[in-house]
Amino acid sequence: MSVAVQAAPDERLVKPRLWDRLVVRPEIGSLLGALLVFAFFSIVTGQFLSPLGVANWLDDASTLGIMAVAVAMLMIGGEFDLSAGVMTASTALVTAIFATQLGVSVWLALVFSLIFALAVGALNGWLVMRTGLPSFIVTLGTFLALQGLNLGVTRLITGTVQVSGMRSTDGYESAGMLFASTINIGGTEFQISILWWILFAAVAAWVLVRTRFGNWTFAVGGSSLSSRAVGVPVVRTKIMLFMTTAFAAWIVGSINILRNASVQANQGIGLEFQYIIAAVIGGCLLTGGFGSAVGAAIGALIFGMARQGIVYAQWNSDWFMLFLGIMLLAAVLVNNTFRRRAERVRR
Amino acid sequence: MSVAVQAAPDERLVKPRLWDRLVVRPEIGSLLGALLVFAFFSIVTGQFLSPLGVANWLDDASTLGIMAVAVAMLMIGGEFDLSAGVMTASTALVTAIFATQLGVSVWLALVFSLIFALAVGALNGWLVMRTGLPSFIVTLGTFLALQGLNLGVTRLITGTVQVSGMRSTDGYESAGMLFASTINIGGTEFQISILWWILFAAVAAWVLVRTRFGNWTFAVGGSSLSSRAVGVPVVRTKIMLFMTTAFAAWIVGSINILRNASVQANQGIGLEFQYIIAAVIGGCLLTGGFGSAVGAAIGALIFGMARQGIVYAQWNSDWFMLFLGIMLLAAVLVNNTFRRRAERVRR
Amino acid sequence: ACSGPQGDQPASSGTAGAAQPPSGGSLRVAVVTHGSAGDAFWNVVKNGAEAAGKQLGAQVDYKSDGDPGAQAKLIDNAVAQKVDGLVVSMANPDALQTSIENAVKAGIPVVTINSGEARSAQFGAIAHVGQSETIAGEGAGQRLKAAGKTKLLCVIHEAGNIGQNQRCDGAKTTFGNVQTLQVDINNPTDAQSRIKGAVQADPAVDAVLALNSQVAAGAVQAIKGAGSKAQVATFDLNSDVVAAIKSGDVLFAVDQQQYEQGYLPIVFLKLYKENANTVGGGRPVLTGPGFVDKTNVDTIAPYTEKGTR
Amino acid sequence: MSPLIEVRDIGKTYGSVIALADVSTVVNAGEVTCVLGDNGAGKSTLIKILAGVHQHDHGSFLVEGSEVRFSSPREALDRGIATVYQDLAVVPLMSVWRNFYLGSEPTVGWGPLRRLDRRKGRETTKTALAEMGIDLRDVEQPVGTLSGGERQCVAIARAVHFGAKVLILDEPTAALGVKQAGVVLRYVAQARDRGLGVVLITHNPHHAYPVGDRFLLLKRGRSLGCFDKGDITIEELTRQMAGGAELEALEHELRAVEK
Amino acid sequence: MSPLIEVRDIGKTYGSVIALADVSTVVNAGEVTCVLGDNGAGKSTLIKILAGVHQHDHGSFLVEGSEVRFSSPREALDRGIATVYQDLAVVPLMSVWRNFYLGSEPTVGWGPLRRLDRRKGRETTKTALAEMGIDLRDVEQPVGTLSGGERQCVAIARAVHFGAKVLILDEPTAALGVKQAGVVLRYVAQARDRGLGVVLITHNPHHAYPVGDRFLLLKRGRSLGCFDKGDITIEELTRQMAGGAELEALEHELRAVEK
Ligand SMILES: Nc1ncnc2c1ncn2[C@@H]1O[C@H](COP(=O)(O)OP(=O)(O)OP(=O)(O)O)[C@@H](O)[C@H]1O
Ligand SMILES: Nc1ncnc2c1ncn2[C@@H]1O[C@H](COP(=O)(O)OP(=O)(O)OP(=O)(O)O)[C@@H](O)[C@H]1O
Ligand SMILES: [Mg+2]
Ligand SMILES: [Mg+2]
Repeated sequence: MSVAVQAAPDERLVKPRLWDRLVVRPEIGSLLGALLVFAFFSIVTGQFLSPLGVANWLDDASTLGIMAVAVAMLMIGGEFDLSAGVMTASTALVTAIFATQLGVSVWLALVFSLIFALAVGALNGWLVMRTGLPSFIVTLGTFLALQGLNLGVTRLITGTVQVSGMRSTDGYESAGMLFASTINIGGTEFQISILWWILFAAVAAWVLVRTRFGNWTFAVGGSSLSSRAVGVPVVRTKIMLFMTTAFAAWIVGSINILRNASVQANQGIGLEFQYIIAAVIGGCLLTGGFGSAVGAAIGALIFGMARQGIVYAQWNSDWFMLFLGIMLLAAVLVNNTFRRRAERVRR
Repeated sequence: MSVAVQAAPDERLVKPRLWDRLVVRPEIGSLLGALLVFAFFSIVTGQFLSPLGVANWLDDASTLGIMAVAVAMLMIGGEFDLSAGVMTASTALVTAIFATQLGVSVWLALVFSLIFALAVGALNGWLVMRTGLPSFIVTLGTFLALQGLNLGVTRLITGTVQVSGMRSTDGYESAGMLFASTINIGGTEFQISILWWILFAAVAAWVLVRTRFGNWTFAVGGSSLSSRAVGVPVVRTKIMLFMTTAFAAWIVGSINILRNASVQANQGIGLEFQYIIAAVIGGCLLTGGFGSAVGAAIGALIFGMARQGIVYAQWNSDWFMLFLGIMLLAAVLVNNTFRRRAERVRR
Repeated sequence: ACSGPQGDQPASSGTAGAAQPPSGGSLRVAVVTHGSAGDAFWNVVKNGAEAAGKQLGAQVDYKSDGDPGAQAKLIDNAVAQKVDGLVVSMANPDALQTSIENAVKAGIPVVTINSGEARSAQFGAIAHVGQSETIAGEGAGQRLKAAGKTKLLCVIHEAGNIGQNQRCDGAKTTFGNVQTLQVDINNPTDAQSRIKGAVQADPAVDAVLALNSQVAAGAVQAIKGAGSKAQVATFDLNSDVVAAIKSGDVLFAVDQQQYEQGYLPIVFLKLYKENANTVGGGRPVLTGPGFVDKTNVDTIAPYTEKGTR
Repeated sequence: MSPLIEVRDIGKTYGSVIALADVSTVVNAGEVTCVLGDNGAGKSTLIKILAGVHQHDHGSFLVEGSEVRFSSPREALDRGIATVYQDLAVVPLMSVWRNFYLGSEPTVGWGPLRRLDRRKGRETTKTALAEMGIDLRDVEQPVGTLSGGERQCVAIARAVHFGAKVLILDEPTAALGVKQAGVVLRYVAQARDRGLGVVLITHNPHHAYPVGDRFLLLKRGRSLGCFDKGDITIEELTRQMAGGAELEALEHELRAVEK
Repeated sequence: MSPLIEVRDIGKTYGSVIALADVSTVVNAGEVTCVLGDNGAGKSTLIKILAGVHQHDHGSFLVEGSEVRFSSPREALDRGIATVYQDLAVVPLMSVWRNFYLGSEPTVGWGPLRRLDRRKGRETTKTALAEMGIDLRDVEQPVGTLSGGERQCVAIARAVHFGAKVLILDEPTAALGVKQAGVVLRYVAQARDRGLGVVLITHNPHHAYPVGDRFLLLKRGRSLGCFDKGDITIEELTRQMAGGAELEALEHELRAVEK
């Protein structure tokens, strides 16, 4: 039977080209955008391509990228998480408060903050599914609440707006190896966060495309009613996605606290939109059901390269945002024609 | 023929109740939320209900409300405008720079900034329609670009990051009458911005529900492909909506500059999300095609009451955001059951 | 409808009950600043005001918003609450003019703090406590110049914040060769990377002026990472900066002693209310700038921990 | 007199997919042109070109003798071409009567006070649907809450109401009950008798044959020919629609079904 | 032996709309139960209750003799009830084979390395669709780019593939060509012969009568009765479906159409 199916080339197809196959991949646009930005800054600045320069913009892209990948997964699943930005500060604060104020070992503190993060993520997901409210509103609530808690609790415990003194805590060195060490490649120190970013993006890409959970993610984002009708566990899938985002926030929070050894209570505010932006640049649809983890990682890379490239180019920093805006628009316009193709099937 | 249609009550209907009719209106939820917040602060604080208190929170809600209504219209039309927040600063800056630095009369400066605003709005709309990119990305570009321009141009022209000295310009008094005067009602000064807010919301509500343009707005947001197929001028409608948002930003910018007599280059950043939030609280769907202008105005009212109410209640400002988050979630949860009803038909 | 008699004693019945001090006549003071929530500098101001409140039996209510319009609304709000005294930071005097004048008209004594000393008396404030950001910046510039530096990178962590711009501008007037860099305080990785990139791109930079202690910590690491010889100076303190000063990574920290900017106005308002005293005679009361460097860091370190320096 | 619509060797590709190639047909006033063919044969693609939703890549498309290339459905509507799309083109969240009038809203008043004539909108909608045998409880209810057939009727009633010269119907009877399907066929006949040109797509030869004057047969994007009613019998039509030679097998199967 | 599915006096309201009231029927193994009725009669509402998409407000619903109340379609699927919905329940942006297997994905590997068996997914999908006469160019193309009938076939092929005890089909032949409709009816007959219970909704009495064993007639949400095949002729069925007394007028109209 299946022999008959493997027919000769279909006469209804223009000859299949590699180009056409590539072009429907959601991340192709962002890849071209990234190449554009890369080429541009490699030419106009001297240090951008130096090992130190590369390490620098990779580092900047890495923490953004880890979050962008998680947020992209959530967005493919049809939801937003506005609390993702502050969560990176909240997890860092929980770790820091446990380690410096209550004197537990850093490792134990990390476990506590992980539990905290997963709980908040599950709460977000549960509230969204339970109340039927848009996740934009629900996570806005948790965003504001966490922001208040970060400041309130920090001031209550320390009297200042930051928690510092991690360096003298128990287990700082060993935990730091995992989250904040650097790797020497050819004389240049690369942050380990870059590895985390690559790892996270690779796992996410694999999960999205190759596993059942990934299939469900696309489905619940594409049409949650249809998915439910064919037996996809919609509630469980979405809650898991929220928890994934929280987990990513924990990784980033841990990287930040162990690297900087201190954390300020208002950290992370506003970053949630950078995550969403990186994901959208990477080819995710805001309406859900379409996108890619690799694309989001590349979106973060564009962001990081543009941000640092402008510094290397020594353009007047008053106009920083103007350059960034133009850079982003240019990068995104490159993939315009490609994106169009995918959009045609949107309803 | 039409006599036969006016049949006796349909046996397939449970007896029609006023309640059921009310409940499908998008703004009903936010109205209940507003009543809740109002009742809460009236009870826990003394000054919330005093004339001065009312004038205060109405004022806070008014500028937010004007923008929220415009953003809600845009959102019903299926698009976002992230540049709405900075636009309020940009228009104020244009007015201020023309009036204080180039010495033209305030009225003329206002005309220039209006032209500027409409041009940016049209550009946003044109780019979105032309490139087919999501408006989230395109207006993010203009958001960053305007942010950079605001800072760069201001520093270039004035050497500082603010433009001041409006009070000594030509026509300040008369223009101020229109945008920044106060109205004495029973001994309390109410800002004229409150009138603008009510007026703007009323006109928007009328346009949305009663006119052809309003019908098109709902249609392009609900399904832009279907609308196009039945002959709705999708491109024109969306560009007009972007221009409406820019126009609202001009009103708010004018109110701000004439009231404060100075403007800071980083003003307005981040407010775009407050507008979106107020619109969503007011019953707009993020996915477009559903919502109400009155709801958005009420959403802004909830925001204003909660924000100032917390100050009246003299709760510790460290926890401000926590209270605000809980307040918003509570207000939105009240309308949960009602919202559900409208959501059932979402696809 | 009553705007005549100063609403002193009858100040709304129910609310002030909580913190009633034994000494009778309670004082309710609203402190409205332009610092953003969670800003380290303004946190110390807040601690100062609250400490004074506790010691003097006054009820202090601290609120802040970086947007001048929103700050004006907070002042209006305080007027509506008929507080007994108002403390306002005036980064943007024009925008606050109407609101402050309304407060004065309503019979509320106003003390201005931090910046805006030139307009303070004009608006009817009874005193000004502060140290303009420009002067603080000038001091920092002078010191760096004295340390033999030739090119300075001034790191602004909130673009468009007028106070931070004044600091950098101040440094420019005394130092000369100053370049500014914008970073995002909420994103420490990005801030650090940008500083690193900036010193890499311009090896001539031999001094970095941070305007916040956390940015300073990031700057120290960035400079180490970039292998640059530049040295860091900063505004404000935290334990990391204290340690860095001890180890020589940070040259000095400008200390505006902003604790006093929170503390003193409460005292002044108390005196004004109970004894009709005013302070300064129309001139500002200056709180700084002080400098913390290797010589005095040990004395000051413990106070940093408490959040009062 | 030149035909209302004529297409010559028209073709359309979606990316690498050739959906339509070298198809020609005419639509005359007072005649019904039926487009028949298997699933995926390109029928909807053809009518989307006629309706201005897509543009053709090859060939030429003439309306009343002059070559056109509609850049939007609005232009087609303005030439009097009204369409019922297979996916209906309704906005689920909008009320029934607003969908009915979408794009051609009735207004009253003047200048800035020009507003929708809601009364007229509601009443006309209710009447038009009642005539099709759909007795709606409430024309204010969102189209998304209607049953599949009710939705289809809204789209058909709209096209019939606004169709001036040409009426295009893409599988209008697919979701309809026996009664409603009868009403739609009657509409088609009425429109034809009023002098409109009609393009009808259907999978039911028993619906197509009685009303059709010309039959365009498509298969895998290509034309199998365009027949006048006189040139083809209903049996031949059915045979062609089911794919010619394969009919034997199919008939066998269908017989098997009936045990 | 108790029937596979039995509903007794079942009812459902959407807000103030009574969509279904007092309907009873049974589905036995090896039998086809046809649900017939006008547009908006409540047919889809009934099958949505059977499939677990909605819950009933009145009456009782028994599966194999025990009363149930499915809180999600997953539960119905786990009891072997597979459904083709009228709106198809496909995810337009996902590829054909992923839609085919959605909710029941084949996996290989073990533990954290368990992953989709993409090869098997693609091949089975291609084969299943080819058997229905749909020869897809590419099972990786998004379902949203398929023609209406192709989409319908994906949904039907899926249900047939996963239906274990009961197969519910809501207007499966609506968008289908002659050939494909024949194949679907053959599937229905095959499923019945394999001992499955089938619920079939259609507007075409010529599709319903040959395969049906029992006919449930709905009108405006209420039951007009449930007839065994022996108790009703195809003419009577057609008359009932078209609304009884109104048939005279309709026949007249239909005749008028044919001129
Ligand atoms: N979500 C809903 N909200 C309100 N009313 C609804 C909803 N869904 C269906 N209805 C109404 O319930 C009635 C029955 O709908 P149903 O879809 O069951 O009809 P049907 O028999 O399947 O019709 P068709 O043959 O046209 O598919 C219809 O009149 C419809 O308007
Ligand atoms: N947007 C698109 N992108 C890619 N391919 C498409 C697109 N739209 C349609 N096609 C393909 O073009 C072919 C013709 O589609 P069309 O919708 O015209 O078929 P049809 O004859 O209307 O079929 P049906 O009877 O099932 O409605 C189909 O094989 C379909 O897969
Ligand atoms: Mg079709
Ligand atoms: Mg149905």
